[in-house]
Amino acid sequence: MKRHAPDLIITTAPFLREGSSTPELMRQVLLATIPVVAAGTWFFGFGALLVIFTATVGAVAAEWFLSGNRSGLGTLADGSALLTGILLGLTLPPPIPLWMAFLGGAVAIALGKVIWGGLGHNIFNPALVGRAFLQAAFPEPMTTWSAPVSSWFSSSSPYVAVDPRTFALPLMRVKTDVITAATPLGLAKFQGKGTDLWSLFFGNTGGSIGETCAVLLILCGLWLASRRALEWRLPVAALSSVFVFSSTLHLIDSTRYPGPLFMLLSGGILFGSVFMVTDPVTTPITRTGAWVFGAGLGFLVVLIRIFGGLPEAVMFSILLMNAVTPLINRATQPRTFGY
Amino acid sequence: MNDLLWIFVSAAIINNFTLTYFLGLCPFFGVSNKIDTALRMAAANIFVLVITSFSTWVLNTFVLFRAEYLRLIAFIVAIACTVQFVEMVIKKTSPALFKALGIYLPLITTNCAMLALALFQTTRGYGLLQGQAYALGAGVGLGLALLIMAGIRQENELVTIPKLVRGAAMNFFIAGILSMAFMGFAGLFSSH
Amino acid sequence: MIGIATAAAIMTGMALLFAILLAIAYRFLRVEEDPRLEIVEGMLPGTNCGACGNPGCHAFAEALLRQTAAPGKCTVSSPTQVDAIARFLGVDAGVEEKRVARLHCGGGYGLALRQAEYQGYSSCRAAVLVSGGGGACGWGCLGLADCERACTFDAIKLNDRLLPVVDVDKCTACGDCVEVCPVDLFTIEPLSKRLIVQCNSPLKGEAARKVCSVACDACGRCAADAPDGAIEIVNGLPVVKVPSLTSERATFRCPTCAIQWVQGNQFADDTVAPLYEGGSIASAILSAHREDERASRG
Amino acid sequence: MTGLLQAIRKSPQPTFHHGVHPEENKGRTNRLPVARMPFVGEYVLPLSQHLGAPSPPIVVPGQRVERGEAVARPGGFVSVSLHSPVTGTVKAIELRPHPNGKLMPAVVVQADPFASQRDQFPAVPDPLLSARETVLQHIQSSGMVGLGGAAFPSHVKAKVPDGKRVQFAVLNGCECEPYLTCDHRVMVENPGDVIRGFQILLSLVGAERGYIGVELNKADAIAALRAAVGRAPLPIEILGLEVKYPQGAEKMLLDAIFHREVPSGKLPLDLEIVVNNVGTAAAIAQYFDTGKPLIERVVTVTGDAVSRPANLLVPIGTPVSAVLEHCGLRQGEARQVIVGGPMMGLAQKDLDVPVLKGTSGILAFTSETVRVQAEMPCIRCGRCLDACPVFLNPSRLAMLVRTESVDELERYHLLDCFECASCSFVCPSSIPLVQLMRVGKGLIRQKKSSK
Amino acid sequence: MEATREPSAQRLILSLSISGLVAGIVLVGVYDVTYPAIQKNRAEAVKKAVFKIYGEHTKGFEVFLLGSDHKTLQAFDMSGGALPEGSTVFGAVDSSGQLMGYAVPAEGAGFQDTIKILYGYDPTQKRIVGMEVLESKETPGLGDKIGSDAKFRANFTALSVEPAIQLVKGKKSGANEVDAISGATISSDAVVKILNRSLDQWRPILAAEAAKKSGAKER
Amino acid sequence: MATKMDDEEKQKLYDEFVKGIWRENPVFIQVLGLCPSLAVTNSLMNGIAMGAAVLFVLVCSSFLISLLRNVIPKPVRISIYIVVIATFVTAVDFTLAAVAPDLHKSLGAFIALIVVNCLILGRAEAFAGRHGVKESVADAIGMSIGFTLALCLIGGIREALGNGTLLGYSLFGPNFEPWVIMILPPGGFLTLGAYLFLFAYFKERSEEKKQRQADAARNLTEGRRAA
Ligand SMILES: Cc1cc2nc3c(=O)[nH]c(=O)nc-3n(C[C@H](O)[C@H](O)[C@H](O)COP(=O)(O)O)c2cc1C
Ligand SMILES: Cc1cc2nc3c(=O)[nH]c(=O)nc-3n(C[C@H](O)[C@H](O)[C@H](O)COP(=O)(O)O)c2cc1C
Ligand SMILES: Cc1cc2nc3c(=O)[nH]c(=O)nc-3n(C[C@H](O)[C@H](O)[C@H](O)COP(=O)(O)O)c2cc1C
Ligand SMILES: Cc1cc2nc3c(=O)[nH]c(=O)nc-3n(C[C@H](O)[C@H](O)[C@H](O)CO)c2cc1C
Ligand code: SF4
Ligand code: SF4
Ligand code: SF4
Ligand code: SF4
Ligand code: FES
Repeated sequence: MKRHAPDLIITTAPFLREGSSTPELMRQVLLATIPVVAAGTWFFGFGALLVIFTATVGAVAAEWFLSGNRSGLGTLADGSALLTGILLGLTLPPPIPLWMAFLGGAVAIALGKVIWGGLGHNIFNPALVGRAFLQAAFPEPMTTWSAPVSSWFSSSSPYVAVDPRTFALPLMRVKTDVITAATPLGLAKFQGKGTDLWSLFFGNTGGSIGETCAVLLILCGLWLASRRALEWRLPVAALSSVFVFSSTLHLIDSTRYPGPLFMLLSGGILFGSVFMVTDPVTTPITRTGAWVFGAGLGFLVVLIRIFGGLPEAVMFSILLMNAVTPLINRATQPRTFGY
Repeated sequence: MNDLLWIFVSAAIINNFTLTYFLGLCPFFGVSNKIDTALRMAAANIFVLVITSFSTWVLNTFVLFRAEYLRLIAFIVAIACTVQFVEMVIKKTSPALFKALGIYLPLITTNCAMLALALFQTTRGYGLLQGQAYALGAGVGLGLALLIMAGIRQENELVTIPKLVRGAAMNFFIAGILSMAFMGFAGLFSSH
Repeated sequence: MIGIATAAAIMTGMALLFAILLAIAYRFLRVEEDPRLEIVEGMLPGTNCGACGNPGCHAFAEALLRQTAAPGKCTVSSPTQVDAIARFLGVDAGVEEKRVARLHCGGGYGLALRQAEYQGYSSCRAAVLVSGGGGACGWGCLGLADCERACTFDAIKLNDRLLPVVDVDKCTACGDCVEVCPVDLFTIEPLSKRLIVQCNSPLKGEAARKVCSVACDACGRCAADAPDGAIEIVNGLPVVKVPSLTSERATFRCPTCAIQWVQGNQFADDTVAPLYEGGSIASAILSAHREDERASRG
Repeated sequence: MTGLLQAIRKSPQPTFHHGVHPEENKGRTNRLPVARMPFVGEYVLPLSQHLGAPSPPIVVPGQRVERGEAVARPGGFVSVSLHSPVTGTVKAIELRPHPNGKLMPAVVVQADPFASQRDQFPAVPDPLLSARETVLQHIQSSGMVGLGGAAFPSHVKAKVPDGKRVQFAVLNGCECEPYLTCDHRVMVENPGDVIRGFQILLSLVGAERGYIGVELNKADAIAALRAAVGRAPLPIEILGLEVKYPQGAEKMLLDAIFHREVPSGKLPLDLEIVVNNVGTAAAIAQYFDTGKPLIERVVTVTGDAVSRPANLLVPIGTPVSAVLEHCGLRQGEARQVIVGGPMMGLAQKDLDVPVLKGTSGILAFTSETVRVQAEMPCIRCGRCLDACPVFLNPSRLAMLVRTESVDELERYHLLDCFECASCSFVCPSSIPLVQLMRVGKGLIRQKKSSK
Repeated sequence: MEATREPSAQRLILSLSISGLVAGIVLVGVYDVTYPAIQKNRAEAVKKAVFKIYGEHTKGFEVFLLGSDHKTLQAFDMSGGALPEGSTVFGAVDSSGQLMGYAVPAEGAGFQDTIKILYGYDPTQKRIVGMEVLESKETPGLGDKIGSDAKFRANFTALSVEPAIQLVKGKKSGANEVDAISGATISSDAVVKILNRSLDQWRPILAAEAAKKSGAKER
Repeated sequence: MATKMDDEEKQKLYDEFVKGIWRENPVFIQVLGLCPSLAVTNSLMNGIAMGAAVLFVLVCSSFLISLLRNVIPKPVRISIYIVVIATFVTAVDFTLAAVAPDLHKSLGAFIALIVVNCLILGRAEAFAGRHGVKESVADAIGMSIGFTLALCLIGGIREALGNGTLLGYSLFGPNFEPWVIMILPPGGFLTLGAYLFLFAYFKERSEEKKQRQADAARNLTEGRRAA
């Protein structure tokens, strides 16, 4: 019987596997970003697409050069670097200089992922590390927003026209007096002005490229959940927590504190909940942990948005919760059977 | 009361002693490799900070009001002295507590955070209560940073960090990212 | 000059207070510790390898001070370092004969029969759990380098046949490899012991040879050729009873080269006839293993 | 949406928490009646086929043995006899490959091609009328072990230690492993034997009530058992359980039936329950009916590399290669041969290994089914935590094993892992988690012994 | 090893006391030498700020201490060169020795940390006439514009404090309104809050003081 | 004979001096005295000033401590070191406030905090307290130069990127977009981390090169032997 023996493969059980693989997961999330990219382009013009593309190139280039495996596609094959780049691009303001987008992508991968040892090892969400770096480095460009393109064909701001700031030379800025817009949260915080919920719902407001269209984000999230590509507890916990904390404040004083619907539909909370809170690597592994993470996130978002200096808090809150995720994981170990 | 709260929150998170003031970094990097150690160090820190705040306030108010130029030397001696005294007392009265916290006390004596606390509370003219709030905030902030750092470092031990950044470089990168994250707290409660 | 007076008063007062406190502390709460301990520990290599039989260098230093151990027990320190410690403590160095780890398997790639391809966690301890690894011999080296990784002194490198070669200069006889090998292939032997049986399989005769071309088939020729009683066949394997044999005669008639006269490193000169031409494949596999390992361990 | 719905919906059938739903793949064999495997030339009987002390041989090479004659005696209390499955001569007692990958001592019996291979065996007393001790002794000398996989000597389980009592007995008819259908066929074809065997066990342990847990994908088995139970004197209940792996693991089964957890490090006996496999019960009944010791068992042979899958009654000691050949192994196409089920079985490198008392299946797969995926880093997705029926954190345990943090491993309860492989099954990064668990257990053992 | 010999307690106490004594004496020496320069620097810093607020006509400044009744000001003699401790305001004096207005230090929480400012206040017109940032840790390029941004500073050249100072974004319409720096609304807001809070304390005092002065002149 | 002794001693002093500059650089290698290294280095000037202050304090205190090391009783040595150091620090503090008030303001409390800088107390305890005056001073100078060097490297990068200037001179022209993060706290951590990474990288590169050369040499000799 030894005739065919050397062909045999020996491995440990199990000899069956459930379908999905990690690269496949990444592919599904990538698919889910496509409509969001499209919407961003629709609202903010061709320049927005350029920004996303450049951020992605930055991330992919950094991954390829730094990850130490440059044979073939190397670690790009799993698609996570591509995803990081796109997600970073989607959280940037539309008129940001391209060189900053590129730098952000590179920092996201270098500081957010490669130094930790690559996929799966990082504690902080790489895309948000990149964004936080940009925000701290270039606070002004990172808080300068453009208004949504009013019409594709109008002569004043057609969607093919790109904001001159976008093409600033590397390390430089373009000094022009351009029209800027405020985000709904900025308007609420600093000028006490509201934005109507329908605009928020359909995304016809100022803001980061990918965050404005609430309805699309909700649909993408539901699709991902139905494909079991994300852990539904995390976004549900985060959103409910924002709801609970903001309603409580709203009930206390509705003139000072905005209502929960506004809090949920404005800013990056929906985008973050669908695409970032769900990053498996940087969020708790335990199910109880997922609830704790979401609750903490919502608390921080409401705290900083309402009592903090900044109008928006999603990025910082996610990073802060990422930081305590190892502690959450430890504290929420499930009770072992039979103990 | 509001004032005390702001002093506390400011010292604990907005102007975190470790992550935005760069105080007590040596022990911060030194003992943040295990959650357990970090917790104890944090407890010892809070304890000593509160005592330091008190003793230097007493010193400043009743002894040094006429001799500003002796502040530094007097504070440092006072800190060293109180810490040593506390250490002795703990050692004598509760060996268990000493084992849990005492071994960190010498580390704390020569920690910038203690002296900085004493100096800051003096230059800011904090009264006794404000000083205590400040010390408590600073201690909580140091403890928070230590605990988070320890959690992350202990997690990192389970995976392979690239050789070139393993060790000190990685710790600085982590601290850098944490420091970026803590920037989110800027301005908290300042306009309310 | 009121300033000077105040300053002097305050400073002296504080210093006094401090000094008194310290004096009290010094009197009542001092912990006795032999000051030599720190010095001796500083002179030790600090690798905490345990080769000396103590749980780490600190414990060894304590043992040295108690004089329950001789400095020479530390096999990591160079002779001059050992000497320095001995002189410092005023004791005999007690240098022991150098011992090294020896491998009892010669069935590397191309020599021992491989029945199946193992896939999974690249580690001997893991592979042995899967049908005992892909090799036909249940006692042989699995070639997945657990020992190489375990050796803190970088003394082990797998060769082209995926067999671990112990660098006798670097090996400190710490025994980590002995402990880690799931098929117990290493023993610690005096360097002067030259006759090494490079097989661990109790199979005899045809059964043994079918599995591995360099297996000991327990034919008994080595025992017959060695001085009386120096080698004995126990459980299908020769046991060298007299470690200090000076003649390599016992190896001459071994049909499978399973017993070897080793000087320096094992497998240093390719005394084992390459029965299969597997060198290049082996190195390909080796590099694949290394890749895997790098991928999984970074 | 399915994931969401699943989480929200509370399952109506009794079951345990967590676990996985592998594809069943039972369709090719679950309607095939048990057939007899023809005799072959040589039988290999490893002396260690059960948990416990190996059985010392009582024959010498060259000695003639009858079918059903003992060739080895129990090596202690936790040990059983071993019988020759054929009439023939003892060829040798030597090291032979064992399905666990090692070479182990075995009695090799050369079958006598001209012998009659008797069907009559020495008579045994009626178990319901004899003294408990006698019955137990007979069970031991019949070579009876659990046929559910672990091959634990049955008489040991049936002997309730002094000071303990047993309230319930459970028969395990889950057969949650995909592909396997041997228990299924036994329940369908010999429900009477199962019930009678169970009655013997119930009276031996003094239980007041019996339960048979069967997964709902075996409706015909449930029906057959229900029909057979009507005539039984002690109360026996047949329970349909949700189809989920590893329902058959006894701790999970007890959780499903009684909603009680067996404490860590304890046995079902500590809950005053004993669990046996349905096949074991049937074999006990058959032994007391005919006097035939445990010399053959039902084995499912399937997988895409065999052209004639079957449920075979195989004499113990038959080489796996012969069984596969009988079932039409696609020579040259088989890339993986597994003894046992696809979740817990062992891959074989040498097909001359024998069928053992605990062998419930032989699977042969071609490269189409054997997908060896490259391992990726753990992305901490938590699916393994959701799968693990004992609520461990396999992801963390795997990392701890790789870094050899033995103390932490114990703190995270590695020793409670029973290697069901649910975690590896779901891991999207193809991490060999169970294997790492086993390595980790080795590390703990090593550390304990070096202490 | 010699170190194991135990030094006597007296020696410990003695050596520490001596070192303390020596240190004290040395420090007094250093202090005496540097004291005048340091005080001069402090006064210089105040002077510079006052100059910036009141322009080139400024000649010098006077120092007033809040009296123990918390209601009246007392002139402080600066001939010693040192600024006093306690609540102070400064008076800007022109070349004719005429008091041009007050310069009031104030502080409060900013975006990052405490912001310290000095503002010029004219009690008769109830107007702020200038504002200088003495110390802040606001973000360079954003929050620190409160000290450097000309447009923002221009808000304070003639800012009415009645009924209170108001922060607006974009269009400044009222005399009591301050236009926020875009990108640094928080810091701008902080300055306004600090001013309002400080004015609450000082307005009555300075108004009374001014009334006293003008009354004295008229009389 | 005598000159030989001198030479040897000079060599030893020289060794004590250089080691602190690179081989045992307090910041990059020993990772000590971090607080000021990060807190004040948002400009090159601050780095230089801090370095100078540390130089003064470290040299003076090392001198005094090594001079008195046999007189100081062991149990109170740390306290006395602190008193000595604190005296010098206060002196520097006041002098700076008198001479360069702006610099004094931008260094803030960190001048005072030199007292508890782990580097200084560490040197006092580990070196000056156990060595002669000459060695201690050589060591102190070397260490503080190493410290200053590190502060300048960090401060230089942070000022250049964070402000577009070096010692106040514009580097990139008026349209430069400053990287504000560099002068904010995270920039300090990240810059030091990046330096440590770069050093590790170059060290590994040079080691690899050495290894390759050694291998090549070995192959050469072996080839010869074979031929
Ligand atoms: C997922 C996500 C997270 C974000 N997190 C933050 C954040 O933490 N802080 C922030 O200022 N902006 C964040 N943004 C951008 C904001 O949502 C928002 O557009 C901007 O902050 C508006 O506030 P501003 O007035 O600073 O200018 C985030 C965007 C997304 C999509
Ligand atoms: C993961 C796992 C799955 C198991 N599945 C079954 C099963 O499907 N049927 C079964 O009878 N025993 C199964 N067992 C074995 C049982 O736990 C238990 O040992 C057995 O039912 C006892 O009966 P026995 O001694 O008669 O074999 C399984 C064990 C494990 C660990
Ligand atoms: C790194 C960073 C630093 C900031 N620094 C300041 C600051 O010093 N002062 C301030 O008022 N806001 C600061 N901000 C807050 C934002 O710029 C915020 O969007 C702004 O206060 C809102 O003003 P706007 O509505 O005019 O844009 C900072 C934000 C970031 C991300
Ligand atoms: C559901 C899901 C969400 C993800 N979200 C992010 C993200 O927010 N940011 C990011 O950099 N990568 C994201 N990734 C990709 C990947 O997990 C990430 O690059 C790792 O953190 C890198 O180790 C996501 C992946 C999945 C499957
Ligand atoms: S000697 Fe042992 S540990 Fe080393 S490679 Fe061989 S099997 Fe593995
Ligand atoms: S691990 Fe083995 S080879 Fe390495 S030093 Fe220890 S005994 Fe020698
Ligand atoms: S193999 Fe162990 S860890 Fe994995 S699911 Fe089963 S019991 Fe849990
Ligand atoms: S299933 Fe795999 S990838 Fe997911 S957490 Fe578990 S080990 Fe990691
Ligand atoms: S310099 Fe070391 S703790 Fe601050």
